[in-house]
Amino acid sequence: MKLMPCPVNGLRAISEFIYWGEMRVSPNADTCTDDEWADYVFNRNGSPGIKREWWCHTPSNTWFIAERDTLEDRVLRTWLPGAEP
Amino acid sequence: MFTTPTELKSEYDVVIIGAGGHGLAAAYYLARDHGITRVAVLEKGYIGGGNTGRNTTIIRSNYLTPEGVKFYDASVNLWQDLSEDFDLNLFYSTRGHFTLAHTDSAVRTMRWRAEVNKHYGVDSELVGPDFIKRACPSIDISCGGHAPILGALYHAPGAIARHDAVAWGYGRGACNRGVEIHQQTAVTGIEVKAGKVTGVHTTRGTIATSKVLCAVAGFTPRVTDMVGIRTPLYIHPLQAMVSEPMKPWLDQIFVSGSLHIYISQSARGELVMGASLDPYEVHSTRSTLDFTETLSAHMLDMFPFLSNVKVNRQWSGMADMTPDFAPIMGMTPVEGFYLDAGWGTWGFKATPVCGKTMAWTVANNQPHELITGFSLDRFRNYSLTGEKGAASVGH
Amino acid sequence: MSTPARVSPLSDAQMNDAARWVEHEQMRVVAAFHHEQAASLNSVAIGDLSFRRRTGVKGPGAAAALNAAGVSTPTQPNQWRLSEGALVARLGLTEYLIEQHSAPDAVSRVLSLSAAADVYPVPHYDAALIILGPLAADLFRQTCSVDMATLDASQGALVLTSVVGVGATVAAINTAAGIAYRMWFDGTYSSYMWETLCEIAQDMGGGPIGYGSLLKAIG
Amino acid sequence: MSRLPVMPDEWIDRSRSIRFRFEGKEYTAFEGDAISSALWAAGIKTLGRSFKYHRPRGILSMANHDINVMVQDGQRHNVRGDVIPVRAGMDLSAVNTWGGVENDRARFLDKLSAFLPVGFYYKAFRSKRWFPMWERMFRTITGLGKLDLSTPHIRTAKRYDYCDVLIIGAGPSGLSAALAAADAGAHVVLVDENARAGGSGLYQLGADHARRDRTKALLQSARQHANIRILESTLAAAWYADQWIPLIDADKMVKLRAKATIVAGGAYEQPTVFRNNDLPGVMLGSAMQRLIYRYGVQPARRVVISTANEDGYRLALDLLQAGVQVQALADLRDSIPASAVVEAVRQRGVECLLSSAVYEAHANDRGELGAVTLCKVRDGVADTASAWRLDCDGVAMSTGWAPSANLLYQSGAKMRFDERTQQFVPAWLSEGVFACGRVNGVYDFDARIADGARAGSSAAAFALGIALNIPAVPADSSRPSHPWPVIEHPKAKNFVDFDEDLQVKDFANAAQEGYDNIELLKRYTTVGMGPSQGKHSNMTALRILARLLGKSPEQVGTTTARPFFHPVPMSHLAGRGFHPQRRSPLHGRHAALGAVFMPAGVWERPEYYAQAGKSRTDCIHDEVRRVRSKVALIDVGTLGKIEVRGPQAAEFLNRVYTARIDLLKVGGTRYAIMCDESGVVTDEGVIAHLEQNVYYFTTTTSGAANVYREMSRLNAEWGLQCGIINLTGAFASVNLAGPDSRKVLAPLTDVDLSSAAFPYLAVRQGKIAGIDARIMRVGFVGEWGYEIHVPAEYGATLWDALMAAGSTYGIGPFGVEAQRLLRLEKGHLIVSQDTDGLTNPFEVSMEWAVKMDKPFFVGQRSLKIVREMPLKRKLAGFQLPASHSGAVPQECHLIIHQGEIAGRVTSCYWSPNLGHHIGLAFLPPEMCEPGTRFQIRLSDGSTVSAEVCATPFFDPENLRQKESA
Repeated sequence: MKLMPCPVNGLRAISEFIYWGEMRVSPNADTCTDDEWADYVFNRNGSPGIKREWWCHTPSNTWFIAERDTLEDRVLRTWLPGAEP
Repeated sequence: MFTTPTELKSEYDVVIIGAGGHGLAAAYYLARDHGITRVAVLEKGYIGGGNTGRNTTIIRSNYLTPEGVKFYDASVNLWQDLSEDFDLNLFYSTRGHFTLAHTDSAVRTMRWRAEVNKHYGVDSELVGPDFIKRACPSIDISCGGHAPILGALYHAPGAIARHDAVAWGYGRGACNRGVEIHQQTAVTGIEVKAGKVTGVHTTRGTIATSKVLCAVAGFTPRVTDMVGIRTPLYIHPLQAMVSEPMKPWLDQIFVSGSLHIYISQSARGELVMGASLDPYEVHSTRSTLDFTETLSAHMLDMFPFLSNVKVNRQWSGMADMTPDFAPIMGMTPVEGFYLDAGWGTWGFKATPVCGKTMAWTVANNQPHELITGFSLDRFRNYSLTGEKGAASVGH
Repeated sequence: MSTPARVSPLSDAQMNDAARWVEHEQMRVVAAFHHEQAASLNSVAIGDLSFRRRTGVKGPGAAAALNAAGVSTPTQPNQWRLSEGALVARLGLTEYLIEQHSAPDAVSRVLSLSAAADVYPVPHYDAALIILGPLAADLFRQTCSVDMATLDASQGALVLTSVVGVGATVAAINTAAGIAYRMWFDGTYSSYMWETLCEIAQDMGGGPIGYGSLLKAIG
Repeated sequence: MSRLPVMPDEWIDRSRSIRFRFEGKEYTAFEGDAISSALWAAGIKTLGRSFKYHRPRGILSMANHDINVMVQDGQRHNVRGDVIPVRAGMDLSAVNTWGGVENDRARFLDKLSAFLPVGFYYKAFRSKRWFPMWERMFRTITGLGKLDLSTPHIRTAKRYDYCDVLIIGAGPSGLSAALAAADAGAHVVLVDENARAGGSGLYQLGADHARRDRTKALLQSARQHANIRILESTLAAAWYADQWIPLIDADKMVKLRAKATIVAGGAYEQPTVFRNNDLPGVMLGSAMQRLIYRYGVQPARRVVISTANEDGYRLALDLLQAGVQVQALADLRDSIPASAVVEAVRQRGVECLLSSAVYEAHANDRGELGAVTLCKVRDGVADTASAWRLDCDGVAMSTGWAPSANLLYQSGAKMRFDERTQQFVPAWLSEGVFACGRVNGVYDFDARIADGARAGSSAAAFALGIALNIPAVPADSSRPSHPWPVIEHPKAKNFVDFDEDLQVKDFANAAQEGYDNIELLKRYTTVGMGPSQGKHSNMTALRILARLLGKSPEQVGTTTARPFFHPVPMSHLAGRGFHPQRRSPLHGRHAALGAVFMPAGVWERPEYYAQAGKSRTDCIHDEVRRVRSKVALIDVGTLGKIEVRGPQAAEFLNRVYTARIDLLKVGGTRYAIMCDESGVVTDEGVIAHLEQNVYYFTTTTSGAANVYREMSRLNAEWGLQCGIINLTGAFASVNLAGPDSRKVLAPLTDVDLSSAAFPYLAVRQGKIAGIDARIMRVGFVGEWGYEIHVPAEYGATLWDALMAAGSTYGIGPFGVEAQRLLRLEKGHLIVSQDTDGLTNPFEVSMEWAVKMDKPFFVGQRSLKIVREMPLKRKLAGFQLPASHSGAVPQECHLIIHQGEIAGRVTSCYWSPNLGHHIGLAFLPPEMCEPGTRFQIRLSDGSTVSAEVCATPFFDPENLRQKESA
């Protein structure tokens, strides 16, 4: 089974984790247009590449960021929010 | 038989990206129904090598929304005659399709689907455990006591077909009408001038054209990026596996939302089995062991006697998913760029009607009435289609 | 009014096989099971320690608050140690589980922690097991993807993982009966967990043991 | 009988005879015999029938990777006869025959084969009218073994295992690799699919004992090495990401996590393609050697060898030593390098013909091999003028090999075609993956052992992260495979794929039809799609296609190799099958009270409590009446229970819920809903402000896990100063409801229950029956009541105390169904039943719960957009006339207006308190005025007329929750 390095719990089987999706920064809700907001809510960066994603180690409820190559399914590095190496 | 064209021409009326079932069907109907034959189908791999050749070939029209039901029903009707159209046996085999409900909320959803289906003349019914047991006496209705079957949506017209043959049939039909299929030809870029498509760059040279149809399933985002269109599409692998051949014992198609499994038996006697989407984004067709483990465990809950059956082969395809589980079809903000995408896990069954409606849309440069509900801009004005309803209520 | 009875989350699951009960900390504990095998201790035995009182705290200020209360905390994440007669387990970075070990008051002392800033109490009304015997690590090889044999009890090694599909905290400890594993998990999974683990243990020639034999074994 | 004298390393125990049955006849075997070896020893040669033409088939490989001999063994089907050991009392029959292997009635298909070319089924029976009939016929003859529907659910002890270096294949190179890795300090697992380790080193001998001795020495050291575990009869079925390999043995799957993997699986010998190369008696040279050295069985009496490499000559010596008469040795090559082996064969007087091959095999009256026609052959074309016939009962095919590279391909290896060895060899291997021996293109015996040592050291260095000096490998000049082992024949039946009965011409036809890409060719001809996955056919197919296209094998490329390497039983994959299930701390109490449980996600909840002699509906209505008239108790412990504490707890909740939590006073509660970013309602709950900066709230049962997880994620993003604690499993909770609820609770608690001290929608903390409790006065069911939360370990004690205290007031339990009805009478919706995946708060009249003036909450911005759009639908209450009789609307029945779908029913019950049916339905906004009549269509197509009415249906003023004046 695929392994995922949790920043706190170390290398674990991917079945212990939940994938949330790519980190997305919302536009300023007060100043953005409706279209810009809809684009943020619905549209995604669907092409392969190196992405920063939210993952959670469920037994410990640890949320962290994984930088992952979605073409090769290779995890490059992981870190806790706000603690980017 | 196929003809393999040698050279790319410098110009075509229409360029179709992707020689899977959808792309070839569109080419076929463009030529047959609209007389448009200066068409190039560009394929980076080989004919039907994508999700067309990887899906589990289930054909049904028992969807939830009016848009969905009408659309797929049109597709099922087209299917019936393809074998004779193509002079090629597609093994279109009507087997009857059960979507099992293991919870009362799932039963509600099945009733909802049945009622909508019937309203549009589609043959579906909510049936109880006794009916299921009569149709397939070998099934364990209690599913090992873990998830008792409370009922099912029974869709008599549910069918299976030989997936490769569908691509080949459309491909041959298109070739015979003058369409060119260029395999091992990858698109590297799309020329857009003043918001209009003007050409296509490929690994074998550049082509001038004013109309491009994108029918590449899991590769769609890579192509839409070429024309700068944003979509909600996200790509997750969908896996499947097949057993060694055995004497036929399973006549129907069974799907279980709660156990996340589906199964049918092919004409070769193999059990064709699948499960739900992989839980995270991957853009390759790798296989995982976890998939076969979970699927087998759930399969044995329903059919314990499969214990000694051996799994021969597993594979995977890339499903292009949308937030509302409905496709994205038709025009786009870029003039001359047409999209047939978002087919996720259910594109095969829609092959004929997609080809027909997309051909019509490309030929007339306006969306065919059957696909207006699937336009890309529904995600701009918050008017998603309700298949999502089924998904969530079903949980 | 008399102190109310505590009920082990495992009692439903143990009811039918229980031969004798004793009471510890206001909780009925199975002293001995029917068909209990002394031999279990030579393969893998499963005992219920849910009666031991537990509590927890988490938050950036948790460690400081515990230390201030005289409870010393493990230096490493995912590590346990004994302190003030309690087992103090550090779960991840800033969460702690405190379980009464020899002295019952350690837990009450933590319970009475004044709600300091960045300290959040985490009640632990969960299930607690001990798995011991030469095949204990082997039981986990059928139930968990983490190799428990690599946990060093003398270092207070501990993992938060998934056992038969349920989130669990597993700690390696040394006992008179050799290396053993403590396991804590959400009590609402108790029946499923108990039945599943016992079935596997029995296939391996072991099974559940009552508190009687457990006490003898681990001292 | 054709048993040989005892062989030094034979697998059989001649002191132990076994009796078994095959096709109705009884036979004797020795312990350790494979089914095929036992039958062959008994002189039985027709052991199976082919998949498509039902041709008689005998032994092909004896190596587990052909399906000539597949038998039914009771409930086990498709059992590989060439490797599965005979057990006493087995009652076997060949699969895929009509009326037995000898007189298979389907053998007529062989005669029809001319009319059944490849892909014939695509061309045949395409008429819509005839297909179903034809298909029925097809479905009766298709498939192999027969599934026994009475097979029990077999649960296997699936397990995890770990090692530094996994080595697949315990032949000479694998053994040498294992020793090198183990000596370097690595923990090694060495697996071999054969019953015994040693591989070709113990049967491909050319009567050369040095080989055997060398191999046995390696094996001996490996068995004694503390760092090496040898697993025989164990198959590495696939390679998955991060060195994850399923090891399959007879009764379980071991999921092995390795740090490095060495593939040392050797190579499969490939059939020579000539007419009737599938007759029983024609087999691979290595199969003959396995029969001799493993089972002490003489493969035939008079053998013709078709060869193109030194292995054929080695085989000749092995045969001669086994007393077999070698009639002739036909070598495709026109010159052969001098070698000791060749010399030895010549000296034994064996006729060695160059530029020659078996042109055709002839069947005897039993349909088995009786003779061959030999020809001079140039580049696959026979000079029939030179043809001469030779009687024989055995033909050995030794013209080449294909590497066992499946797992290498799965691991992402890039392969290149090597001209000298005429096979694909690794050009690039993934990190931590290594190959040695034949699969690596090394054939010379000594070189294989050296190559193993190289791979072993390299793998150990990688796995342990240490530096080691890597031994060199001597050059190997052997040429094991012939580029064109294919002999054309006008009458065909020269088989390329034995699984699928594919002949040379089938490939020509396919290519001619335009299926001229290796993947298309595979799909159209189905080459390699059979159970042996092309191990004996893919390479030849590739050579044929390359010829047809005038390309090199390299240019044509191979097809993708997917798991599994060898078929794996579903029971092995499934293991025990874990199904986690949660139960409330009160489960035992419910069971004792006769609860009928229903699944609710991972939970089991009491649907209702059965009473002797009463229908389900009557029981539910009794429970409803008890709540309305007396007092009753329900377990609501499955609700999510979460606590948020800290200075910014209110701010946090303000952001995740749509309500103004910051305005909620200590001691108060508030109903609140939660939306996702698109403004869709995702969850609901009651939020209680327990103390300064301490909030405790409930979520839906199904939403609990997700809500907690998403809240944790949001705060990981926001970094607000508060802690989120999931108490779902830690607390038990019940709802005590009914007019007498206060009387029941009063004597048990120190909390002042007067409505002045404890008003509606307030929360209090205090003791009940000595238990610390959180008590909320909420009214989901519309009665005076208390929702009580206590530590899980006190749940049962609390339940008992309340039931005891309530006995004088006629208290009883009520279940989920009664609660659903009661809340409907109050018009309360249930998220995910009365809402769906697209429902926004305005569609369910929740404007009051959505504070758009807040600075921010999840979904707010989208709701600002949605609010400006016209509503598409609204949830409204409806009722049927009290006079209504007959069929009743059910949830999700449709509302039909002017022939179109106008909406749907989301809830509908008969209310015992109101005496008529009530429900909720989605309707077009213009149809939501009370009094509007509409039509509901039932499943049978009939329609029922209903009328929109205001909610709550029952006690609209909520008087029952207030102190009666």
